[in-house]
Amino acid sequence: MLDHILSILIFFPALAGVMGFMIDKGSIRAYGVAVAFVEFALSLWLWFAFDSNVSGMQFMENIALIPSFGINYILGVDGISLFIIILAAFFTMIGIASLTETKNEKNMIITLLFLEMTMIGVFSALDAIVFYVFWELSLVPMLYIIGAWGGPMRIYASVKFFLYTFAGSLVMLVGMLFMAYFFYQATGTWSFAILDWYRLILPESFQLWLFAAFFVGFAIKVPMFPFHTWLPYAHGQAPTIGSVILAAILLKMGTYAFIRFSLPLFPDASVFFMYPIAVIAIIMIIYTAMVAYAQKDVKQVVAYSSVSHMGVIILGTFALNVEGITGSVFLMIAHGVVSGALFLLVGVIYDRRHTKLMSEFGGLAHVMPRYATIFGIMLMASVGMPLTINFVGEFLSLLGFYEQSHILTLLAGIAIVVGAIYMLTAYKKMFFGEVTKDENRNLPDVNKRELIALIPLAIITIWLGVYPKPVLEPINNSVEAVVQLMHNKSTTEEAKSRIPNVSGVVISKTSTREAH
Amino acid sequence: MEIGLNHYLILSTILFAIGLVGVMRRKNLLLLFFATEILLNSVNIAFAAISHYYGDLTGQMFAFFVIAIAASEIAVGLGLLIVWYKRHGNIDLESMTSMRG
Amino acid sequence: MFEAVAFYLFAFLTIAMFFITVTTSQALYALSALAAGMIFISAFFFILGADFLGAVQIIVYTGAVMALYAFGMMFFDTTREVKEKKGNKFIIVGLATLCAVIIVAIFAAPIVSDNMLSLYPALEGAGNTQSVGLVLFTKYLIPFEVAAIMLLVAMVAGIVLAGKKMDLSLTLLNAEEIEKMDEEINKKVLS
Amino acid sequence: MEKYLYIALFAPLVSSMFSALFTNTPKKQFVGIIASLLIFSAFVSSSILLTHILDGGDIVHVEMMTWMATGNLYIPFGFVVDQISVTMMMVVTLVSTIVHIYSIGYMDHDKGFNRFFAWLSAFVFSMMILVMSDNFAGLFIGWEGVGLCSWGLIGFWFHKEVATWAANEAFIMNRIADLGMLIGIFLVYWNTGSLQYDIAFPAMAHLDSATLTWMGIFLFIGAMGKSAQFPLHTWLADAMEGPTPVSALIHAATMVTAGVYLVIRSNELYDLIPHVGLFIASLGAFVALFAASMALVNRDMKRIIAYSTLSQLGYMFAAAGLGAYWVALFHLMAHAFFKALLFLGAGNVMHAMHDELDPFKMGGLKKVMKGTWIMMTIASLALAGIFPFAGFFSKDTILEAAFAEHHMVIYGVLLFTAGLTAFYSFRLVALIFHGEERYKIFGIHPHEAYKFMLIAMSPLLFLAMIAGIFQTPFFEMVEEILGATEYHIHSHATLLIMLVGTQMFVGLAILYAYKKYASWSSVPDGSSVIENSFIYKLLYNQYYIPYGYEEYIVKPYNELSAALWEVDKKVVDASVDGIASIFYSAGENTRDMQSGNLSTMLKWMVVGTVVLLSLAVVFGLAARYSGEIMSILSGLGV
Repeated sequence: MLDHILSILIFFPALAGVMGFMIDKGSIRAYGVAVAFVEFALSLWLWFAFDSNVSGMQFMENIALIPSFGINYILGVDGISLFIIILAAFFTMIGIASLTETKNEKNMIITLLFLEMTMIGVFSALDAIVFYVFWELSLVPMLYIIGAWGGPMRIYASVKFFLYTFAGSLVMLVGMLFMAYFFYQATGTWSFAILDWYRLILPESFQLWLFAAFFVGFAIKVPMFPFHTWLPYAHGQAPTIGSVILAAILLKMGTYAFIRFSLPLFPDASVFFMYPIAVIAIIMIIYTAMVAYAQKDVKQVVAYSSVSHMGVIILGTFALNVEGITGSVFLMIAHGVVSGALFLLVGVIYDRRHTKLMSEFGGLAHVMPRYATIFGIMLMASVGMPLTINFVGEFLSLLGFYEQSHILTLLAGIAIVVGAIYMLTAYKKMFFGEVTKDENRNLPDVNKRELIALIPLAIITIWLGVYPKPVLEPINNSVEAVVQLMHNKSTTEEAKSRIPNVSGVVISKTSTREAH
Repeated sequence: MEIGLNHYLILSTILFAIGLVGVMRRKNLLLLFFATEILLNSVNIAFAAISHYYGDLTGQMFAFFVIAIAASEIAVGLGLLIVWYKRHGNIDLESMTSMRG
Repeated sequence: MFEAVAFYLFAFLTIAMFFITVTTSQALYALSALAAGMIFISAFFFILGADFLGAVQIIVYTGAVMALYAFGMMFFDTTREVKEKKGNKFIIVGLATLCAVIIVAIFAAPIVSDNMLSLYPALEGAGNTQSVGLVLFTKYLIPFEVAAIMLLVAMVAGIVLAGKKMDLSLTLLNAEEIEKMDEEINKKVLS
Repeated sequence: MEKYLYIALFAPLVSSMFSALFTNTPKKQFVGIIASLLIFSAFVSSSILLTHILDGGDIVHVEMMTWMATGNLYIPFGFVVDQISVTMMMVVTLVSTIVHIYSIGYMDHDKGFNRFFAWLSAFVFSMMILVMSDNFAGLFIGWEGVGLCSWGLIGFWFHKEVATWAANEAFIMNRIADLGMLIGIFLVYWNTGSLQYDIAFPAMAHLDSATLTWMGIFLFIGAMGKSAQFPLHTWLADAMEGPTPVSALIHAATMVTAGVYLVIRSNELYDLIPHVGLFIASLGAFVALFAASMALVNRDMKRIIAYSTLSQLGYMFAAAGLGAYWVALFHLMAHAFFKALLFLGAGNVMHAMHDELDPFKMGGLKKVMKGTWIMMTIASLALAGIFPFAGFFSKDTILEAAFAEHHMVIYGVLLFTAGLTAFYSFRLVALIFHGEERYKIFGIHPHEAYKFMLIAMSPLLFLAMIAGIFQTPFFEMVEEILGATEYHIHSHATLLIMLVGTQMFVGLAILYAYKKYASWSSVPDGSSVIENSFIYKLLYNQYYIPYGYEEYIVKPYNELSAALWEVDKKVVDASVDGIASIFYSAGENTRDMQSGNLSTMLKWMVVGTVVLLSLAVVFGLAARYSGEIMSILSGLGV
């Protein structure tokens, strides 16, 4: 079973989703939770069985689909993707568990299970076509979730979301086809397997164009400035669960793809584009943070903060060294947990008051102390308080990029200031002061169902902040392999000097001190 | 003066053009059908001529199949026309605007 | 020489007939001209040595298809003048001419015509019925069968589409029943 | 010894978590008592560690577990108890124990009693991490942790708008400085390859001076924020919105001294870059004077003490910048004692006066609050540096250090500030405890604080009086790690003149303050000549700096944010929508083609055929004559 655990992970929720059509409306929720729990347990088993000392792919599966064109169903997982898969399973589980009363609950749960399939598929696919298929498929359930359960402008938001990301990924597809064609030219055989592509060394001019093609697809998904405007609409209109999954997992596809495709395939182009992308990332960080500060709607604040944090992830990715990339992968997980939790928290208050405007709140700390506490923890995680999960990722990302550019890191570091500004202001508006609105006086505090979702997130936030090693170590090993690959593949002098040679450095992680 | 393939091709083209004129200006569907017949026949000439000059029967085969397709097209097309006529009392193109985008 | 005369003669006739077909305002004229044009086209086939095709042309087009059209026209009110569309005739003719000129230009272009003529000289004996049969029932057997099935399907479709209420005969119905039927038809039309 | 280290470190955490369990329940007296006991146990452990160090024992160094390890980066949770950190631990645990006990009384009637202890103990824990960590990352954990707790405690009464505003201001301003700190940490890592003190500092000796300068500057920026140095000082005065025990613990004794601690901890770095040290010293001297000047006219009791804290932090930085690290650390310790005492005394007064803060509305309180009066007077004497109280030993040494190092401007400024310090301290004491009982106008009936609160304060009183005798043992303890020189003016006569002169100057300032304010009888209403003078207004409005920040930073930031949001909607998003609408309108305009009229469609079909055929011709020609076309194009220079 372990040989096919990835396939099982991918298709179990989909099959269960199909079966879900036959389940009675009343018991669909229990069914959904059960399925998601089994899936999550499987993903934990995957982690358990995962050998964190191996840097390469594990649990590989390979089934030929169209052998003449080298399209195969190849799956595999390494330290980079492992935790995002677990995160996807985890968020689907708590998402379904904490689902508040919605119309057509059955459809929602089945859609979520399908979405889970596509998400895990994206993160475990090692064939470009399979990857692309899952990548595009993931749009459909999300489109449905926003379009069917969203706010008043849901159609606009969902269509915008779909077209935007779809347009980007088409360019990416063209890039993939060209890549396969170049591979064919070089070797005489067709292959869409990413691991095969890794071995291909392209001349720099080709790399630049292909990098750009892939970049468009990924950048829109991330979303990077100036392609970010679909996100606030999508978040603003999506139901809570949609926002949670979107922020926690779907956005990570873009940054994950940067590490899976752009960096190892085009090391020279990555170095070439490092500064422009870093500048975009910094614009993202500061600009969206300021826009977030101007928002009146708390969900938009969280949405823009999402973009801002994604900027740090991008920056860490393009640090092109082990510290930065490890940090950015870790920050993906961290941001997933924290922003997912923040969206859940916004959903909690939205369920009670049916508004997200901060001016409608005020003094909530008096009426909902537990809610305020959990929100406070997540707020502090979001602003990057040490010993919370976000700090580890942010610290490592910025630390990594500092090697490349001092002044840009200084600018990017403004994130921790502006982040604090909008988050604290939002918190102050919502929770502090006297209770001014009568409607707020008798709001019930978070109930058990919401706590089921929020408490584990809070625990993870602190736990991985204090002890990130179990997650950081596998990521680190895989990232070292990626960086080494990039160093070996790079052709230009600049790239050789920018990308460190990992194997040449004695890894001093297990110093003598740790022995005792 | 030797009649070459080009002659036939030009003839075919002229007939095709005439057919196109008919297709474009006819409003009555029945007469439009006539025009399509002209188009098909013009192509048939080209096929037969090419077949002849290349010494390959494939062209004739194609013409043959074209004829078969034309025949079935007319059978179905006329049937549809009759149904339409029964419904609407005319077979004017102008009345068929339900496909308006 | 004889071939050239025949070609030009039939070319002129075909073009004239088809021209009448697309320009006349009388449906019957159009039908007659079309039938004549078909026959003239078969002449080309004979000139080209495609005897079987010529025969088929006459039988299928002039025989079957024209008969079908003739029957079809009985359903429609064909006595009145056909109204033509208003619109710029120059555009229509211009477009068609342009299309034709381009095609001719392509074929007449040295690169295309050279390739065509220099490669294959005409072969004697090709196109007789026997060889057609040989090819048709060996190489093109499956398309042939498919075409047959298609024709069958088309026939069935034609009957089904056109033949609704064919079991009723106006001559056998009395006046009231006919009126009732008319009303029903009208209702359908209105709805 | 490791056992005691862990107790000292984690007892506050346990205390915090225990109290946090009861945050949603009504006040429970035992929460405060247990929290105090746990902090006391941390104090006892620290004392044991201190005796261990004093006895010449080894430095206690433990590595608890790995925190972050990736690439070449390796950051453990490592803790070290050496001479510096044990001093800080003593200060922190002692003051916090006292503040905890005091708070049981002070927060007696507060709804958030349990929550208060959770935050307060969390603060102690963060502070312990800060001072005990053996690497910069751990320091940063504590650094941010104290910032967080300070945010929670300043905004403790979160229903008050000003309190939450001040909390956010403090947090954000600290964040600005933390950015500098973070950059400093990055610099340390990429240049020395480690964040461990014992690896990084020795490695610094081999670096070039430009890198070291930047390192020193960025780390000092971090220190500036935490220690509220100019220009990041405004949060400290506003932070006085928090409960008074918080002011005593965080904003006087411990957290604000973290910056000084950082500079002292990085002494090996700053020794290598004396020019940065001189800048630090100059800034310190400037802040000392600057803050003291604002304290002269302020009419808010707590703010006056806050400015005095700021001024004293300036002294510490001046000492640290001049390389007299041990003097800075000693003054830090002594200052913690008497300043905490002063704040707690002020807390008593506030309680008595029903949260009235204007000393002009008090007066004559010594009759009803004898204990507090004595304590505050002695604390003020210590602050002013009168022999034989604690301040005399610590502050005078700073002056001596400045003199000995031949920085006469700094010396002069610091000396002058000493006079100002004495003046404003006794202005406060005189206004509160002497003169007419002006509070009667406002119908307030003051009463003395609980006995046990006064008893809890007494250790501080004791230390404020006798801390001076620790100077020599302290010096002996820290000299090996801080490589200190004893600052002695070589000529005894000069020393004597200096000492006596300083004492007389300070004494005169005190007498002048008493003379002017001890018999004050009215509440100023803003009409007197002095209140309308330019200098008074300037000082009273804190040099208009908060106003300037509000006007030139906060408001533009708000406006810029709003403008950027508009940009986001109207430019970035609209351009995307514009592309979409081009397609949309193109479709809208071309839908006429699809009129549903078959003959129109047929016409379009023919048009399409013509276009395709033409393209075929064009491409055919292009393919045929590609060579010629290329040559023509190249001839045109394309």
